[in-house]
Amino acid sequence: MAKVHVNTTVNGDAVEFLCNPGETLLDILRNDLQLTGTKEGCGSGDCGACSITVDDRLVCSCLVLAVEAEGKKIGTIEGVADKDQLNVIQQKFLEHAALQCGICTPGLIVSVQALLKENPNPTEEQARYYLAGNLCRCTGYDKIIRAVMDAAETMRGAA
Amino acid sequence: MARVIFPDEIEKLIGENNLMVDARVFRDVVTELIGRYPELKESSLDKMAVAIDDVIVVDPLLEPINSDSDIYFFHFVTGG
Amino acid sequence: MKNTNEATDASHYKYIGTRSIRPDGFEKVTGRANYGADLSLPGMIWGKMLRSPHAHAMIKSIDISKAEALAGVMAVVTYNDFPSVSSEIVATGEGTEDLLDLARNLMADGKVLYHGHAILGVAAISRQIAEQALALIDVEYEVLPAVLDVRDAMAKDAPVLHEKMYTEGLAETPNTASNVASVVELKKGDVDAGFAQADVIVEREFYTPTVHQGYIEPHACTVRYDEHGQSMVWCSTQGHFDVRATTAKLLHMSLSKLKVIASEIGGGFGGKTTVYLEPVALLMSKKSGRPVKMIMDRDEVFKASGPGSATRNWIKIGAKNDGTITAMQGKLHYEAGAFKGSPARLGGMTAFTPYDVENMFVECYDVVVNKPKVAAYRAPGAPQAEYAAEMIVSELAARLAIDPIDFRLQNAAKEGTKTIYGPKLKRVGLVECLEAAKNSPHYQQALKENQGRGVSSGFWFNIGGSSSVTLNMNRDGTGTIVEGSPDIGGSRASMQLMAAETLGIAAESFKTIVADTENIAHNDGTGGSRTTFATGMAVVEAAKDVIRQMKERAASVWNVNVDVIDWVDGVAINVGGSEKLSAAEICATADRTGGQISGQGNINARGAGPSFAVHICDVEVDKETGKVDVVRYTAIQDAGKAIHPSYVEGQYQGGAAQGIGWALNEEYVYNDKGILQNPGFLDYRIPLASDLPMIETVIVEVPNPAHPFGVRGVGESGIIPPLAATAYAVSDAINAPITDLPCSPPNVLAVIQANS
Amino acid sequence: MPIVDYKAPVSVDEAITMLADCNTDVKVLAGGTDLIIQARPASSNPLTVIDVKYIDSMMTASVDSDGLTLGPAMSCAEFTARDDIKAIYPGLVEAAYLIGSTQVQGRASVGGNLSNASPAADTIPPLIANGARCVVAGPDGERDVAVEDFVVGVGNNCMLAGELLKKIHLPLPQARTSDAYLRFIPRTEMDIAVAGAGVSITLNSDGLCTAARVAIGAVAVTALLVPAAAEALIGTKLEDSALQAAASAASAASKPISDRRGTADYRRHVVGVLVKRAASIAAQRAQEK
Repeated sequence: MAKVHVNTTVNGDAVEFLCNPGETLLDILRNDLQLTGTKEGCGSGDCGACSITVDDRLVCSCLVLAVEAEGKKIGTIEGVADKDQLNVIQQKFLEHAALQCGICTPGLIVSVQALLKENPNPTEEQARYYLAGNLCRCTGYDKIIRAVMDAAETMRGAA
Repeated sequence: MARVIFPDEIEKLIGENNLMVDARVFRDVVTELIGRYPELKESSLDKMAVAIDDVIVVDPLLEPINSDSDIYFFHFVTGG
Repeated sequence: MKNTNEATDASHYKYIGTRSIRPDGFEKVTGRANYGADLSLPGMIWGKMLRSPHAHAMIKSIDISKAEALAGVMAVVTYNDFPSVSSEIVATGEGTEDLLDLARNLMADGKVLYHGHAILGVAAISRQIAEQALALIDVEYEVLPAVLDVRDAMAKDAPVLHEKMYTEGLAETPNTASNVASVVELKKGDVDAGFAQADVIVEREFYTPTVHQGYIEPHACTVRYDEHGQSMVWCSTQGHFDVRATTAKLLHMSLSKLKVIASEIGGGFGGKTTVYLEPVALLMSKKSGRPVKMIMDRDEVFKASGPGSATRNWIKIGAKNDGTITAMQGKLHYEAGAFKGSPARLGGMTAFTPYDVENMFVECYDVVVNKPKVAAYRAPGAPQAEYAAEMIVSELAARLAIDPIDFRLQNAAKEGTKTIYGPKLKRVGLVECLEAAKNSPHYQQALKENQGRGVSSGFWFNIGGSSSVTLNMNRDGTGTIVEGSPDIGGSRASMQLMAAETLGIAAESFKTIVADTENIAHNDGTGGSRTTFATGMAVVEAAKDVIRQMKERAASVWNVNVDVIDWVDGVAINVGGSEKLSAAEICATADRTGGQISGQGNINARGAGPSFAVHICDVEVDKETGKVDVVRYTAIQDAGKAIHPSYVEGQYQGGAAQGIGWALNEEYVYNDKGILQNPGFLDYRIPLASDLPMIETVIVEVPNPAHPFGVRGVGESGIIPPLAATAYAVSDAINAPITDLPCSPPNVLAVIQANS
Repeated sequence: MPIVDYKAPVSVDEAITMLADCNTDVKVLAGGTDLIIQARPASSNPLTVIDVKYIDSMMTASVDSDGLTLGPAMSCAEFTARDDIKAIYPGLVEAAYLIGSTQVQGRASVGGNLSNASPAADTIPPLIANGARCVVAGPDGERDVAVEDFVVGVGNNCMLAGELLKKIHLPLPQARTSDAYLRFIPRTEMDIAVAGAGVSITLNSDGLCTAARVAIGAVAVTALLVPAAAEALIGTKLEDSALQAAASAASAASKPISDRRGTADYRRHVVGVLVKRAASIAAQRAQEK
């Protein structure tokens, strides 16, 4: 089986890789590009730990073929902070203790970033439904939602 | 004399649910018990939790025992 | 023994009780933190397990020839590759376990005992080739009837899982094998006499299904076997010293030849206290000469890690008309899964502990069935038994027309209450929690149509155990706290705060690291809510050791007796003079005064931190569909002293959410052949962000006399009350008794229809 | 991995040629949220996937006097953001919104949901209720199939080897007509429907129901159009008795199974409840038009 050569952009960097036609983008990100911030929790799109953006659209990278990345713009957790400067969402997650074990955190932060881009002023209910695909087993979501609402407010204030 | 109180599984083995022993430290208690009931040597006595005067101690040896101490053996408690 | 650790006055704390940013936070919000699946090594290959498609079967033959012939396959290992294993009780993260059972759970020995039971391991140059190789292995089975419930397992002619297992704890030694591993009785007073005094008696049998911890990170490890030097295991675990002990024992290695590194851990809740992959991965590494990585797929996690026991528990409670409970009795049946060792007895020890009642009696049955061997799950054994007990307590209060909180207050356990397992409780905070519940805005709020309310208490022990901490001071007066308790929920921050408080040095001056098995002495695992309690105590010891050394150094600099040195806010003061030396100054010159400064705290923590919780749950039921929505929820719990209040609240909220999931929708669904029907997050339905309201919390602080700062373990009690609080709320809303969990829509609708 | 080849045509004709020329099993890849999981087992046959997302007509939607013409591979996220479509077919848009998480919405499509032909597919009942038709293109030209005939069994549609779902077309509803879709799941999100009901209602100026279509999902091997339920509504003002009669007709028409998501009895009961509630919502919307 011939490998496919793919040219893409990851967090603003031009990247090329070889993949099997059936390999998922998640596997390539983690195993070939060493971007292990994107986590695998289920492999079936049910947990959201592998959330990334493809051309600014939020997706589960376990449900995207790596070959589909050709010519696209990929965004992962590694691209959220500006060097060592945390993004407001990341900062609010820390301030609100919105993570315990932290395995769902990268996927959640990528999702929250997508949420606030689409809807800078979500209601609590809108935030909860938008994030329903990001499972967290530690927090009961309370502090996550507080962090999201606070981040939204701060970002609106800064805008 | 300190009083030693056993759980059900030890009671079934030795036919007693409590005993009086003379002991200064916990090691004396175990020595005394196994001396009186050699079958306890094969039991899980050393895998059990112990409460000495209501303070729970896991895997004690040199804990001091008072003349009026109550010593409970009970199932080792773990957690998740 | 007199306890010298008197709790200090909380108002004097400078660092403890603040909501500092966790020291490992930056890595975790940027994706830089490395979890179980995140380590790759040069030359590494990938391992996968072949798993049984049957629930109960004899393995007639295994043909691995086609798999071995597949290009890229590097090693195949089976049970026979273990060095000789004999029956021996070993301490694992879950307490004790028979080594033989552990080995047979890692890879089946001639017989598979549940759907998903591992049979052999294959390692290949890619995950895909390893999976292809598994598809090429032919196993011939003789399928046996499956036993899937305690009732079936205890039936007269039930198929027996283990031909050599005889029930322990019977008055007469049995001569036939049984699926009942043991029967244990716990008693206090005389229940018959107690029931004779009762005016009202309620009894029911309750069912709780098999549930999973549901951690989002699957089990994973990367290992390298090195015959001559140092073998290495990197894995996601709650207790890397336990992984080392168990793995070394199974593979006949000395502890010094095996290094286990705890990766960051993506949730555990008790489920990562034992081994499923590591010894097999090491065998494959040995055989192939390559590092081996293994990651469970999500379906493997559900099928073949250690879920929480399904139970059938009968409870009977009697009370007088004035509200005094006179007797409490229970008969508890816990599924252990394929090998003995359910937490039935812990159920018995906890079921009635929130109550100061003279007469109690519980029988606990540990029963094997053709399901995966259960593991610890957050307060293992307690939620199931306390669920049943609390449902009856609430029903009894309703029958007596007494407010359910008043009824609980009237009978509440307190300091001096003798427990069913023996010792008396020390100072505990149940009464304070119940009072806080009664006074909460939530409890004052009126219910609307189709809504119901439930209240429940919960108790867990929180035992200490072995913890070792080294506090290395740097030349600039900052320090590294070296601990060996994997940080599963923010405990590095708590360690930092306790060190800061003890030393009087700012919390940011300390970095907390979780060291591997070579860099710190033994630590029991992160479990039993022991970390902040016991490892925290070790941090305090290590910090005190540093203070002692600092004072000595200051004394030697000033050429005075150490007795005249005081330590205040991180500064040594000569009481007799005016000299002061800060920690930074002492550290900077430490080489001149005797070498670098490093404190040690290696302890076996005495005592326990019993924590009681009281939860209030309001639900709304759609009576046409049976669907339940939680509309308001409050979790109240005694933390003793909240070192980091945010992470304490987080434990309460997380426990509540897991318990709500257990009450409403979570369950393993097996077909009649014992094949698991829902091994994934799609159909094993854990709560989503959109399923829950905000979870209000009240931190009650009744200091624990056994801890220097009054800490009680807070991780576990919070999962206990949600089951009965939620289920009773449903019962209240539909005006019909609920006995079986989950309160899923079909189950609730069936109760509504049966009672209309 | 069983997916051994990936092709990305830019026109329907090119896609049809590729489908015909393939020497392995072949599947059309739209969002892939079902396909990538289904193709994963190591034991499955080698598979070629044809990614149709580079074909413009597969990815766009237009509304005109004829109704809605929908590119089958357009993502649900894009579809549900279209206010012009939502104004006319709110029930269908709701159904598309219910498929999976936000992440899945970013990939999944109405055409994929339809072609995958799950009995529990959310968009199929409202497509049927709206009288939607499929345009299927193949080497021998095009054919036009009603949605209720497109799906033929669990995971099976009527397309032959080499055929492609090229378009989905919904007629423009009559005046005072609207639709609704409701599904029942145990949680609030992320579940597969235990039962679903899509209802389209037309009212006259007196509020009398003059036309109705009722389709139910997850209660038989395929979604079912239930004329008896519609007849129970037509000629009424959707009083409780009429709604109850429609519910009973839907329950009677259902042929559910028991599985991990619900028992047959439960599904039979709940599908009736959903028909009742969806009909009320659709009528309310029709009234407001």
